[in-house]
Amino acid sequence: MDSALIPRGVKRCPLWQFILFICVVGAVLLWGVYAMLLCWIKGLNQTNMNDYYGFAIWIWADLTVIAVGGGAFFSGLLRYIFGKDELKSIINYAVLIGFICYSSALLVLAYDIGQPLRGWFIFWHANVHSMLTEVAFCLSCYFGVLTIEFIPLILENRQIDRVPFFHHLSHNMHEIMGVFAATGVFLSFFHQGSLGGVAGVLFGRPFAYREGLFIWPWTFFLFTWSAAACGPCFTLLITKITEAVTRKKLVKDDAVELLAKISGWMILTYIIAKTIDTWWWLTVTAPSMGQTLMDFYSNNPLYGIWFLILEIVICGFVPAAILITKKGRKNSVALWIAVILAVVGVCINRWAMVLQVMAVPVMSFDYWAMYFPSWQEIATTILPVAYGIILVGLAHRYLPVFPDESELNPIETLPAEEEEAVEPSVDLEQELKPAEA
Amino acid sequence: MKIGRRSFLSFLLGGAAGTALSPLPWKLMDDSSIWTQMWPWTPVPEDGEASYVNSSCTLCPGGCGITVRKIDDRAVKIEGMKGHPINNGGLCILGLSGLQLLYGPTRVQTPLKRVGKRGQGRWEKISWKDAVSEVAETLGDLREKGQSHTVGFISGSDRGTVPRLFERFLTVYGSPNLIRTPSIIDSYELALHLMQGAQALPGFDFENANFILSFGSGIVDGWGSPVRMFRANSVWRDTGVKVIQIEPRLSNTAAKSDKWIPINPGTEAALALGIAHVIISESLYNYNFIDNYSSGFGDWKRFVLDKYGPDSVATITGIDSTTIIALALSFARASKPLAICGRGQGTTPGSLNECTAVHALNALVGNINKHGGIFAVAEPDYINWPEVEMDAKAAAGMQKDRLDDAGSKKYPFSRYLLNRLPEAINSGKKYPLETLFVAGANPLYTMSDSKTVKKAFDKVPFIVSFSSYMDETAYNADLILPNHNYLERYEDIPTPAGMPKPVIGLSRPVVEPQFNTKHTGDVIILIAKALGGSIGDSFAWDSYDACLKETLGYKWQVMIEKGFWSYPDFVTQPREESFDTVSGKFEFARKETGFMKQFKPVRIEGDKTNYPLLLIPYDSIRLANDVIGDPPFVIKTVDDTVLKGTDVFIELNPKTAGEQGLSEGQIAMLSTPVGKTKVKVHLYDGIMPGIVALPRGLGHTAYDEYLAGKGINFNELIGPVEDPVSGLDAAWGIRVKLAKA
Amino acid sequence: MFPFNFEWIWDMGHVVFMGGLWYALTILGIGMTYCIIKAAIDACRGNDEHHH
Amino acid sequence: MEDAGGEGGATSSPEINTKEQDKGSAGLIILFFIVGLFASIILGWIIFPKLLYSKKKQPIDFNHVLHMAEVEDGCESCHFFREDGTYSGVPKLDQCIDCHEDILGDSPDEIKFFEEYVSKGREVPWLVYSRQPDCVFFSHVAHVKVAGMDCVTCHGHIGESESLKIYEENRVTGYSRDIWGKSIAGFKKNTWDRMKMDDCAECHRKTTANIERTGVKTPTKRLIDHLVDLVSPGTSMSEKGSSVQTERGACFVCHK
Amino acid sequence: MKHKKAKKYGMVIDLDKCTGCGSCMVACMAENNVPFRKDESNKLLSITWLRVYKLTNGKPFPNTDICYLPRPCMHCEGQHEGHPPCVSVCPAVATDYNSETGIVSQVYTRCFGCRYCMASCPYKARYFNWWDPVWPDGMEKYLSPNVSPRMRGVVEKCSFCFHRYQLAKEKAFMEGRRELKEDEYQTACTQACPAGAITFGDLNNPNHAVYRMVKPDPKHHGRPTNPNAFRLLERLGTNPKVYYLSSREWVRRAGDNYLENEAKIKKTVHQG
Repeated sequence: MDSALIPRGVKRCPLWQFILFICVVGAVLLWGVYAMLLCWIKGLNQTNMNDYYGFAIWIWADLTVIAVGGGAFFSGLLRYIFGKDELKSIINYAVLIGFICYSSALLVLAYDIGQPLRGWFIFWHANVHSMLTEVAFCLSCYFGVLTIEFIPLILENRQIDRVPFFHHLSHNMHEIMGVFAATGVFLSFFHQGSLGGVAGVLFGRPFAYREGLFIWPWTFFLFTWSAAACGPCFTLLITKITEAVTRKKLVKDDAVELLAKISGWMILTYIIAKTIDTWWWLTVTAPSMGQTLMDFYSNNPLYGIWFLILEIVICGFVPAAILITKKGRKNSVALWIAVILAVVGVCINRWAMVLQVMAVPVMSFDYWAMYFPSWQEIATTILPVAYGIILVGLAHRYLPVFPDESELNPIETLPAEEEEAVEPSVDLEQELKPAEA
Repeated sequence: MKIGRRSFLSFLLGGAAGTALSPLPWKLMDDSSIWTQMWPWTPVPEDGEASYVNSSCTLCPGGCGITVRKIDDRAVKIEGMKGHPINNGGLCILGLSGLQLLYGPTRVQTPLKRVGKRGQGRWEKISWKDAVSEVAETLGDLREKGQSHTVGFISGSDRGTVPRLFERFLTVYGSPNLIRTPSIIDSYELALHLMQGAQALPGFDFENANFILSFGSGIVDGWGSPVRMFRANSVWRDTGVKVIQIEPRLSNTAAKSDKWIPINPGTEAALALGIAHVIISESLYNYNFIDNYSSGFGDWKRFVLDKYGPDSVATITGIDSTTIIALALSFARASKPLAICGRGQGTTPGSLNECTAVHALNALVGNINKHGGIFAVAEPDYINWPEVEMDAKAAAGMQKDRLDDAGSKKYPFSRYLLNRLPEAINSGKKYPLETLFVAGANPLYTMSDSKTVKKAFDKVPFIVSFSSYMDETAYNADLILPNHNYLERYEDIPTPAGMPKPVIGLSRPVVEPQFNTKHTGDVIILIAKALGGSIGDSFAWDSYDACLKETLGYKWQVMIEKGFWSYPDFVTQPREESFDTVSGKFEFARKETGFMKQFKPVRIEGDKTNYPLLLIPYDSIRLANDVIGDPPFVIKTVDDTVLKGTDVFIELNPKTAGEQGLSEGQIAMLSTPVGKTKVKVHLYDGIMPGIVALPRGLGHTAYDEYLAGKGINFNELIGPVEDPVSGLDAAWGIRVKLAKA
Repeated sequence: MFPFNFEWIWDMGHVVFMGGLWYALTILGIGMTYCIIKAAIDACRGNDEHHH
Repeated sequence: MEDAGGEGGATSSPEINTKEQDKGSAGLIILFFIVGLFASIILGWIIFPKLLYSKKKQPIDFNHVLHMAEVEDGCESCHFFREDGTYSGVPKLDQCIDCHEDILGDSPDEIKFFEEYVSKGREVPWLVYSRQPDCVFFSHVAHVKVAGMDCVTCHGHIGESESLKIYEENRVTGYSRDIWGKSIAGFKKNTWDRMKMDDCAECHRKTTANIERTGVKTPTKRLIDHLVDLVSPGTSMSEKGSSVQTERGACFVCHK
Repeated sequence: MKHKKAKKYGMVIDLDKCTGCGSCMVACMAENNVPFRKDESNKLLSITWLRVYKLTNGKPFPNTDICYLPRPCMHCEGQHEGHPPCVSVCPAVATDYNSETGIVSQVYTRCFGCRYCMASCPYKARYFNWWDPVWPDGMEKYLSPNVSPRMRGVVEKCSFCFHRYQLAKEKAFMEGRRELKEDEYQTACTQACPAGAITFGDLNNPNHAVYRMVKPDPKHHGRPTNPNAFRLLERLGTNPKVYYLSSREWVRRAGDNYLENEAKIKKTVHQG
């Protein structure tokens, strides 16, 4: 039915299936929306946050999606600035994922604040000394960049593309995409970093505090680095999942290969830096404030020393080791494990830098604060995921997200598969020839 | 069609562009944020002219001076009165939150008559006229039937004009049953009566004493006049006065003291006598006083020497003998030592033997009626009203002996024995109680063994409450005649407990009465007038205010200006004249009391086998446990190791908890011979093993949603234990058992 | 955010931070305007020689 | 299916003439764009302000000129300072009663004032044009007594008015239009045309007398300030204010 | 107008005198229109600008000892004048440091509730309005017009009763004075404390009691030179303006974090 909108030369599931799928995910989305409205109308008392736990799962989700969304700017950097053309095959998807991540991040921020109607104060009354201000500005600007990078893809929809203006617009945008990408990289570097700064500058919180360079604590650079390192892994992970779901090969191996290899080295370097940072913090910074390793990792149900080991060794060195070796990259199981570990690793890092910071007591007579999110918090945190899945679904169905898909999966018309989904798309092809030419 | 679609699209684009260029979105964005800054449902306090009114706080007998800040006609803040002899600027947590009582939801806003069953909380609003006439009729009928003596009156105090009006009323009406709510003051009055023959209040010269030996008195937990005690404590810190605190639990007072000596609960008297033993045997006592101003010392000396040697006392109290001796020596050697008693806030009288033993200690070192010692402070008699004309009925009524047996052959020395009233009513041996008035008291909450008390009250056909607030007693009354709140009325506040010099405070209206309430003094006058005859004649005043003004005479003006009246020319009478006993001396052991009977310890309820542990209450200044319950602000300050949600915590030594298999935060079933309840466990090293401590002041069933239903009322778990001599409630705790729940 | 905002101070922090920000925004702005205008012109000229 | 057919029909319509169509439609498209543009501009600039503010009449009219003639020391005769330095603002009823214990003259407002308020002892619910939101702490004494400012500077020539103007209330925020100012664009001719934070700031910036300054001024700084003043007048801080964040007057000076 | 020496208002709390009675907490709530709810037993949701902590020496019976420690906002001076942990992190300049009085302000109508300042405060002195403030019918009558009630969704904290400073100033101006006397500006908790344990004044003024009590060392951001005086978490370099006095070593030690077997309290100023 909607075949006219579906890209040429690719096969898509029948519409009813697609609609069914959208409905299922949509239901989850609505649940999240309901929770979101509760938080807006009734206030943040709907959450399990408290005066000790002012930052909680939302901020974590925020930092995380931005970290994993880092894949967009990094692959953008490689593709448009370093001219790695192999990535052509995956760059669109990277951008799409980035777009989803960043729009989600902005949404989360919108319900995380106590006075949403005053949200714009952060821009208008900006305090440039606050890391959060830097985050807000760069975040929203870079979201603009992603939108710009995403638009051409939309314009390439078969129907839209037929409008000359849009056709040319997308063409022109492709032409100067390098400039946009460069700007994006610039902005990303700062907001990824400032997200790290958010925790690093808290000199009242020995667990989070780090020395640094000029106004930037080391976490500033570590965050950018880790985003650049693990972001691509997330892109790969999502690609792999999409391939699994659609039961098709969508991206050329050399693209995956390259991305995996690069992020492998990034992760390795990152995790080494992280280790050094941790070591310095535990032997110099914290002791100068009268605290030691076990003050941060004991007498509480959750945050054991295992938390640190999991982050650095299992989710740091292990994936790095896999990805930098050709064997590891070639072995699809190993690759799966590696990207998953890498993504988990960055998630844990963000968790530690936000939630554990809140949990650790500073005053000697204070106590550990434990917290478990309320269903409203969980629902609103799942909301972006549902939204993302829907957007991916739509994009994949109607936009040429994977330029090499048709090449990788040539449509052989077997009588068994003579179905309406294919039928029209075939004869439409004939009709549309002139326009294509 | 395509054109239409595209054109429409561009129309929208144009619209968007134009809107962006107009103030609409930007102004709305700004205004919406301003709207959040002035949400109509967030109150905006009206500004106006600021003024200050001096008055006195009557929420407890402390008698602090307060200065109330007003904006136009609203009271916005209560502060301590600077330069006031008692509190000089400081104020306690309860006094500071008084405005929440004034404007709070617990106020009874108009006379209420019960409809439906008692305690059902269904009321009908009635006019003051009807209310007064209803009371007058009931009283009239009883009086006609010659049952005037079946009218009882429970009052929070028997001093000052208002309580004196009650007394006067009952006298002319013809009932002996005016009962004051009990406290440590009863025991002290009795001790002073027996040993010094004085009808007086104890006055402690804390500011000038230099060694304080406290037998469990919560000096900074609300004992006596709380703010005065806080100030005294700070003075001691500055001047290095030694404070020794003797009690089984590390209370705030113990923590502030120089030495905390844990003791087996209920053995304080023994320790006092043990100390006396050492002082005597070391002959460190004050010869001058003992030889010239005391009698019966010989007998007492023998009694102490052969019964209370350090070692035997050590076994009783659990304090090793060396400590006892050291304590005795330092006490005796101090130039101005002072021993005090009355556990916690002194809300229960305790057994007479403690009081006498401790008082004997003070006598031993000769600091009776002496600088830095303890004084017998006689009530300043500024209330001189014309004698009442009692008619036959009144006289007949007054002849009947009291329901509580105070002053009877059995308890000749006691004046009021409220703790005996429930039993008297329930047994019905004497005569029934037909009508009960309650003013300035909340017996249904404050009396121990709540179940029995409730049972007794149910037997009383007609209960009238004068409470300003919907407290437990008011809630179970038949008629509520709400008094003005303390910030809406005039009232004289006689010398607060423990003050060495008499002071009269004046409580005055700070704001107009907020509701349709009436001053209880006025109500009494109205009822009297309604009854007419000799009763009416005895209440010639047109109003209470008139009565008070007339009573205070020339003092009135000064009190209006300063807020209080202190006797500048007051001199403590020389010791020789101050003993009004038969011998004219201080009597260590008086025959009438059955020789040494007053030193015999009292056993408490429960047997060791079924109830292995001891339950004791503890008082906190953050938990008002008398007439007034905690206002929202005060309950807000209660720690989460005392109250969590609606669960109250018991304090338990980790060792004991271990034996009982209980851990922090665990729910346990606590049961005593009197009652049982669920509690949470809080492990506290600062409490003796084998002891369970539970806070007083929780477990209200009335008042507002901020207080009601939180924790449990200690009085539901303990019953009164009669002191053999005084008949007062001597219970200091009760045996208890814990079980996992 | 702008020099006329109450919070604005002419100091390094503001000049550098806001400078960088406005710089980025300008690039994006110019870039997009260029694309749109050029697209409009191309559309009118109706030349679609290029392929992608 | 048929829907698809429709689609197909639409999409598959011969491609040849699309260009002409585009050309023909182009003009129309631009026209529509302009229409939309102007419609919304008119809506935003003319209709919206009318909708935003509700107009309210004062309970009774008041003639300042008349009263000014009666009193000795101008505004402060009625709008006086209390002993504790606080400002009394709009007079309370009993203040008026000092003179108006019975009807003076026969103006309908006077009669209404007497019958509605004086005799009933009810306060007049004046609508205060210059009432600031609750979060604002404004010290009249600091401005009038210390800085010696003139009422007119902020309140305009209300003292010379013979009757009270209509009170306009912002329907969203619920406060007087005089705070934002008559001009929806926020332009102002006179110092009293607007009473927003920026207006306080503007004046405070001009007069250094208001806050004790800290920090010394170097020649280079002076130069920079000068340049800055050329670029955007009034935004430079000639000297640092007590606020560490803004280098202006600290927030608590005006906020509570 | 003549250049005037900046003030540095601070507080000294004598823990030997403090009895933990809670008067300061209530005086503060009453003075500052702090709301309350049906159940305030969850202290992580309970707004108490000034909270009294109960410290214990952790020793078993009978050597147990407890001490109460009232904790208002510390109004930190920060590692360098005017940079407390919370101020620079606020993205919208809703909280600020006043270099004239040394007071850290919080503007509720500017705050949009991101709670970053709460995360930055090691003393947990900042509180969030999770709920709309609601007073039972009629009780809003006692609200003070000098402190504006906070709306839901913003952060609030102790202001050293700054409105009292404002009112005192107005009175002084009316009397033609510019300077305030020591007793003209006192916080509500100071005034109410029945034990007289709290002292408030200008730490820059040698004539003020607070100065005499702690002898602040200007070379080290006012670190106390009185051996019995200490500040909470001295080592973080937050440089609070609230000082504590205690004659008990264990209490002083509880005021900061120390490494095991770090015998004597050595005061290291943390370099940021």
